[in-house]
Amino acid sequence: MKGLGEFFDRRRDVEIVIFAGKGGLGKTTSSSSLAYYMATVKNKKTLLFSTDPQASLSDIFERDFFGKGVTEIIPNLYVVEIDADRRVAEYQNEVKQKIKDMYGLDEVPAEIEEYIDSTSAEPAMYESATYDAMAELVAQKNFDIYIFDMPPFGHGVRMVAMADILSKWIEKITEAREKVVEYDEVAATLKGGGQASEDMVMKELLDIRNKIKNFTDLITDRKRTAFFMVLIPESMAIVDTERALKMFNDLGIEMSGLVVNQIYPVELLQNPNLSEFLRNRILMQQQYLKVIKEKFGDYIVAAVPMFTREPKGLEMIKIASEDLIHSKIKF
Amino acid sequence: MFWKKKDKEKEQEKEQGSEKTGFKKAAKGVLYGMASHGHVMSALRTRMYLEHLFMFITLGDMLGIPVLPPYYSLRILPYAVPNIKSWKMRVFRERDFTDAIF
Amino acid sequence: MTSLERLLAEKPNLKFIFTGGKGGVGKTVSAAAIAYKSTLQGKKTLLASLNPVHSLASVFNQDLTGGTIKRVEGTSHLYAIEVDAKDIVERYRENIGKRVREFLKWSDIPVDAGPFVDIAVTNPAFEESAMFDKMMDIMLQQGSEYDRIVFDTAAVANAVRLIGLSKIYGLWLGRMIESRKEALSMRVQLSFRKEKVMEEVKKDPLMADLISMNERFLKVKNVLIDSNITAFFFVTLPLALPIAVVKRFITMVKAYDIPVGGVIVNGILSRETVEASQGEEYLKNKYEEQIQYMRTIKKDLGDLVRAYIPLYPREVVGLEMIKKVSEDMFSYVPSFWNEL
Amino acid sequence: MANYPFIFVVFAIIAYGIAFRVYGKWYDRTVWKPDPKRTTPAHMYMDGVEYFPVSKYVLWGYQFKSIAALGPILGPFVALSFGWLPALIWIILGNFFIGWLQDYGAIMVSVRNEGRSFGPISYELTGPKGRNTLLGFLLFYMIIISAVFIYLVATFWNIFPTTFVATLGIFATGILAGRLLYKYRINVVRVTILALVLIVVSIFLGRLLPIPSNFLGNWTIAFWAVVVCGILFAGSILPMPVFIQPVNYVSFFPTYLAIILILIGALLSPITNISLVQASFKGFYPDPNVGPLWPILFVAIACGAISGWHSLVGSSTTSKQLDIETDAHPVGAGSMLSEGLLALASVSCYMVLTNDEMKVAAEAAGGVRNIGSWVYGAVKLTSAYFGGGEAVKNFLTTYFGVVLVIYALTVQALVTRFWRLISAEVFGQNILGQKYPATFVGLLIPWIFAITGSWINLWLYFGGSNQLLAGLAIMLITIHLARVKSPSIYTLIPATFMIITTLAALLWEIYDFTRAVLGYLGVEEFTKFGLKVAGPLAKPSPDAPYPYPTISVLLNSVFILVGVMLFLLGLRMAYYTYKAYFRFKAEPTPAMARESA
Repeated sequence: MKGLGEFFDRRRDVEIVIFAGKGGLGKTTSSSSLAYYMATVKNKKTLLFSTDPQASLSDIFERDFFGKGVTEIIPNLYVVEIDADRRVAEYQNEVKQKIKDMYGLDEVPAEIEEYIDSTSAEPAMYESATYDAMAELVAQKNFDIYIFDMPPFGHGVRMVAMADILSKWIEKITEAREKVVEYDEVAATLKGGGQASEDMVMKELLDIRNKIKNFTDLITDRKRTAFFMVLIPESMAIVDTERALKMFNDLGIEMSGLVVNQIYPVELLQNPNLSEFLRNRILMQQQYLKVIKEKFGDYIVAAVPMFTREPKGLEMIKIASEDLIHSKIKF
Repeated sequence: MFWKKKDKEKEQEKEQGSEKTGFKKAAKGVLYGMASHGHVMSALRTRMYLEHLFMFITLGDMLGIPVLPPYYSLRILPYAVPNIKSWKMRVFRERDFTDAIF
Repeated sequence: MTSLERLLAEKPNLKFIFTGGKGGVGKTVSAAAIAYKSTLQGKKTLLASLNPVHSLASVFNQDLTGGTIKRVEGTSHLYAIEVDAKDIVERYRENIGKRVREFLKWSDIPVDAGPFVDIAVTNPAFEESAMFDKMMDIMLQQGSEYDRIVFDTAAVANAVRLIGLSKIYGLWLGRMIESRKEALSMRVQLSFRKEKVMEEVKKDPLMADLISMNERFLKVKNVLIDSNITAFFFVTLPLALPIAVVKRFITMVKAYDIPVGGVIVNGILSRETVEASQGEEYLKNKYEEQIQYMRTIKKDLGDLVRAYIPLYPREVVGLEMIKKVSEDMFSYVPSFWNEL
Repeated sequence: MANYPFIFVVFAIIAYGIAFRVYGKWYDRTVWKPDPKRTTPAHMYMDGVEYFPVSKYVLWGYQFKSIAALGPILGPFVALSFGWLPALIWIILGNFFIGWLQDYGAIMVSVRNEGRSFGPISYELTGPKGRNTLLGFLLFYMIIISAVFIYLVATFWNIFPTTFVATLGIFATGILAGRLLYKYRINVVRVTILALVLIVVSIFLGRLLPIPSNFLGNWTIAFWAVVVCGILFAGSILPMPVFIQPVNYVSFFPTYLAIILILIGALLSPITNISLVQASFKGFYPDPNVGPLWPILFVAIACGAISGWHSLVGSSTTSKQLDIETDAHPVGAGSMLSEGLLALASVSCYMVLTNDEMKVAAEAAGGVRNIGSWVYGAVKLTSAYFGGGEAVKNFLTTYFGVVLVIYALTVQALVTRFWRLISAEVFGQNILGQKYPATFVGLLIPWIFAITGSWINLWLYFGGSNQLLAGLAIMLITIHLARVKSPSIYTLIPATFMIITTLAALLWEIYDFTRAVLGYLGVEEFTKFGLKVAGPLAKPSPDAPYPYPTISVLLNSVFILVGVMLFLLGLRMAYYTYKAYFRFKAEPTPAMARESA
């Protein structure tokens, strides 16, 4: 095991890093650590993006930037935590403003306004807004590397499923629109020349499609995207990881590597005074580490020890990143 | 045409502009009416149904049909605003088989 | 005795219990333990997982998959279900497909409408509201069958959405009903066969669906906000992030008028364990850190804390461990708690 | 001079001129009072798809194209039995007093009723039962039209051996043009020019590859009818833009050129010295197989004088696109009167043939009556001014032959599709209401009818139901007028005349089939009437027995049944219309109605 440092030395083309895993396994710590390393050691302009609506990044960096846009933490390290509710609200206002501008109205017709407002009641709006924010940021190409901290499993799978569905949706809808436009043109042709004027809806759709397509292409490109799963040496985590792995695979996303977190150093066992409690836990972990090795073998890129304290604040992240980048644990 | 007010205006202007050449216009009109009008209408009608389908899957919940419109439907909404009423009318008008002969 | 036990004793009618919290804090385990405890009190109990990715089967180490209610082996009357909303999604899909076909009755379009219908209904939101639908189903249908139903909701975001749906769903249904009403009145207005169309409109299956959904929803909502019947428990670890999440979560749930049952603190390292280890760095540091966080918990959540689950030397898997957790939840109080 | 087709045209122009300018203007002022300031549905409901204003020229062209089809061309041949004078009089007077009033009235009724088409209007004026009756009536009407057209096309392919390949060529051209226009969006003028070239090539190709008449003996027509059904099936199932529309488009050019050529031929007849050689009058009951002049003549000549189909066209699309109300008169009345002109030119095609020439035509048709005569007459009229060489005549024969085929096929493709839509309405979720089964049944029944070969009777059923529909349409117009308290007598009389005449004609046809069946079953006074069957069902020689007597008798019985159904449904609809008429007539003037008038 050589740690994530070695991985990124090998894979210099990677622009996007995604961390996924069940909750509470240290995804946020891992992504923060990697971002810190990329920004400070590798001197890459790094964006750390949390798609987890729990605002964990704010907690970990001990600074509130939830919903406050891209924030620079230290030189080269930027963090953003999307407040999806706010983003949906902004989006709705944009749409309203556009309607007002387009038709020179002072107010959006009540019926339309009501419709727009009520869309926030739709369950998928939230994820879509987050996804759109991700796609948008990547499309702007302001950073060298993007690190995404995915929400817990079910949610993470949904997030990726969303990407899949949204891109299918936009493909289909564009196709439907193409047919409409086609018949516009047919009617114009049949009328004897004259070109049908440009279809604004189509323009809008193509714009969306490009954005989504670029992003989907990027995150499914194995060269430019690294997809890590995080787990801990416990049976449930292993079962769930396997299950999630299958789901991600079904969605066309292949795992690049596995990060094993929260490992008690096996050396502790040599201490004759070790408490029964810890001994048991370490023995259990060792047992599951074996299983992990059997099941995932070459995928394992880093093994990170159990921290004696919850990693919080830049200092701790710096220390944690050492363990992630140069994995010292052997198993 | 749906979505396309400007087109229509242009057409009307064109028609008004050619008012002077009466006979030529009449002959052209008759020929167009005989040869192409039905054809063009059929294309427009096909377009209409395609558009119904399009609107249905993007803004179908406006008709009280629980198609949850994805996030991006809202981006299309501004363009649809002036036509929503006529769209609804067309969708809800009871059609008779005698409407569908041609 | 923990205050959880007192709470359950005070509220004999408490029928619906939900557990929520940040990912990995032990929601499923807590739910399972509460459910198990209920069976010991002679209550026929159903444990339902609403997770998009279920873990009941792995917690009990039994085959509980398949989306049907199964009895948990080794218990007298504990039943479990990993809820699957596929059939509801399928029904939505059929319903909408039918609408589209009806609506394109006279048309000759040069495309196959099928894939478009698929896309229109392939929306993650469908699955989410379908899951909510299923939850309502369980509450309404199994409510009379079981004395208690414990729902294991998904990680915090999902749970908020799911519970939040009670409000969102209501708004959404309200709007749908409004739109449908308008649509139907337009149909009547634009028809030439008024009587016939009026008849059809009266029998509109979509409207009937929406109305029955709304009725169901209102019933469920009334139950959901009744603190004698429903309680929502939050599980946390003595760590900064989960605590922050629980605090945020409580505010949200309160906004939806859902009664908060209390907080369960999981993964507590007992003073006794630390003392027995003769000052091992790991445990010592962890313990010190934990005391800090427990202080925060006591200060911020105080009376809301209803139960404590110790950190076990091994993972909680299998019925035996659940039994153990269940016992601890209703008896264990860390010795340092009162000193904080 | 009096003996040339020329006089037909001149007569028509004068008579129709008066109808349009004098009677029409007066009628307009008295009854409809069109107001250019009143908002038409085209403006009120403008959506750019169904409702949008179109110039009267375009609309005239569209309306004319939609109504002028096979009816005015083929109908008059039955009239041959009575001589040309009755036909001439009926086409002129019928159109003068009845025909255009219906077309114009249908558009106006629809315009004044929010652009609704006849289904909803019948519902509003005669109630749900009225509309349902109309629906049932149309269902049978469609079967009959289909049988007629399928039979015609099959027969034309058989009579004119060079037309089959030419037809295929033109259809292929249509589909190709459709691809070029729809898929590649090539300029319509270029595509049209290419299509015209390919059509000419198709006709030559048809001449190169003739398919011999009767190559399958008695089964030839049945075989060709299957081929026709195959094409129609495809036409009805495939999306309109793929098949029907582009084929219709390219077909327009040869078919309308044919009309122009015949009109020129008729006008030039004094110069080319082609005269009317058929008798002007042959008697009131010259042929027991055809029937008496009244009511038969009035249903035999369908579209030239009056046709129910037109009211469907006018109320379905034209009324939704009328720019101003005053356009309705030139569009509705104008196109109907023009069609009368076309019918008369067509009649002259039959009348210029000598009996010998008729015989040739009849023999080519395998002994069937003079169905192919029109082509021979058209060739005679036109080749006269084209130089008249054999090569020209041969080319023109294929040309006019294929024009007939295309007319029939393109209209029938629409009819088959329409049948499918009506089936969906009538049978709903039932299997018969579904796309493929409905189309299949809608072709199978007509196919069976078609191959029995009782062509005259089929045509008269068609004419009968078509004219009956016209009568009912005029009744609907009359009811509307009564409701809004406008003078209704000018349509009530023609409507009554048409309804009585057509019901009588249907009765005659029922009687005709009944006596055939009774005769076969041995009722003595009818034994001289043979069963009305042809092709494989016909007697191989006059003395031989019928090869499939049971089937033949059964089919004739089915024809009786169809006739009875048409009669009963027509009668029922007539009952509802008169009931509604008298109800509205008796009502005191309602304020609302006065306003909407």
